[in-house]
Amino acid sequence: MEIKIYNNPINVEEVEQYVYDPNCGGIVTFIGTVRNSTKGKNVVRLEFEAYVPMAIKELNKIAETIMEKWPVKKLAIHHRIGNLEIGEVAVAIAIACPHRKNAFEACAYAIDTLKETVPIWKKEIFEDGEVWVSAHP
Amino acid sequence: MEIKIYNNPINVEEVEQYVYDPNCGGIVTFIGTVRNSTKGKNVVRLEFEAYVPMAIKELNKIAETIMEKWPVKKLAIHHRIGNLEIGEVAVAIAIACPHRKNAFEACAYAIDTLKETVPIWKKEIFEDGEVWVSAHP
Amino acid sequence: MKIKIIAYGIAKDILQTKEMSYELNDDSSIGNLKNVLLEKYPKFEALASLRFAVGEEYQDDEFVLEEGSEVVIIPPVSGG
Amino acid sequence: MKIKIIAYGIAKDILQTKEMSYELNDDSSIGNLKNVLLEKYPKFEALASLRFAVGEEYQDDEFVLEEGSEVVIIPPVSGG
Repeated sequence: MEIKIYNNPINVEEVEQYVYDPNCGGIVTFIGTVRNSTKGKNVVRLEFEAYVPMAIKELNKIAETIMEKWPVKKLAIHHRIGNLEIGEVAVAIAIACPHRKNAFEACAYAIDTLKETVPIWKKEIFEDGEVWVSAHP
Repeated sequence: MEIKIYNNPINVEEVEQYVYDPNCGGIVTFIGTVRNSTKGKNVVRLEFEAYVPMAIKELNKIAETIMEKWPVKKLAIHHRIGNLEIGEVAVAIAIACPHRKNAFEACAYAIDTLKETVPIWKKEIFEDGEVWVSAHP
Repeated sequence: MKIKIIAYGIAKDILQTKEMSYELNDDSSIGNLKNVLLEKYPKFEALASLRFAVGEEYQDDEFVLEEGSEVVIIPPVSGG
Repeated sequence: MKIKIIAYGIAKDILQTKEMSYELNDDSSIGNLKNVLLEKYPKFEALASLRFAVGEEYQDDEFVLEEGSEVVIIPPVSGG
């Protein structure tokens, strides 16, 4: 498995190629991109910040749980930090399983759990201000 | 939506880029690749054959059903035919939804239904023979 | 009446041809054609499924054929 | 005893600093620290959640701090 957090653009193809396994018939990928608006307000760009060592640890926990729960052969999670423009890839998760049903379940689990436990924060920059996403109920 | 069947290698990035929508936070992709073995026997290569006009029609039905059932913004299905080497991409399905849960469900539905209804056949070529996949119970 | 049969995948191997024309009784249905084929080519019996398409759509046993109908034999599909 | 507080995301904005040292009673727990912070920085009350990490792991209210502990404030995460 391959867990990475970095500043440079994510190469989704590379993430998918990493998990390619000649014994698996399928790869399921989730690609999270930067949306152009939130509640009707135009987003100019996003800033991602991470508590990197803990974020890596939490991503590894997700990967280990997946390896235990499903017969996943290979798994990669790349998360970007820093400034992102609209449309850029913030996260790419790729999973290869012998059975595709498992790959779909495992990939959904990965992104759901990432959004709950991994210490990464995004700030949406609007023309007239900025907001830490999900900070307030 | 974009439905294609062709002989040339599938460019997964292109398929994913097609469905990118600035209003959607996520893209779910299924990539089906050619496995190197079946029941322990080494596969040398695969040959895919399609009844193309009907296959396109059936793929369009899948796409329309998805558009009705889930709030899918954009969807692309590319299927390759002809001779494929081990590891090459046979099918790429990419789906963008405002909500990722829907994208996972819709993508799983697409590949499950494709495997049931779309008139495409694959023949596995072994060193000592060949077999039409799934032909016999 | 004369119909045309088009075969893909393993059906092509069983018929040993991609296309053939076939003589059937007038008003024969897909079901009648299926019985004729199963009798003449018993290998079809061994398949996991056997479907037929006319006009690029799956048709059931009741579908009535006509002179010149083009029937496509759809053995078990295995795309993806 | 003296501990170090490290803040990310909106917590950094609320504290108006990324790091600060903080004087707490000996044997204070995460729960004690949380109460002190909520009182001094009421904006923390408005957050959807407020978690704390020590040693790169989430710790609950009962976790006891020591001299020199590094406590990371984890406001609601929003990766992905």
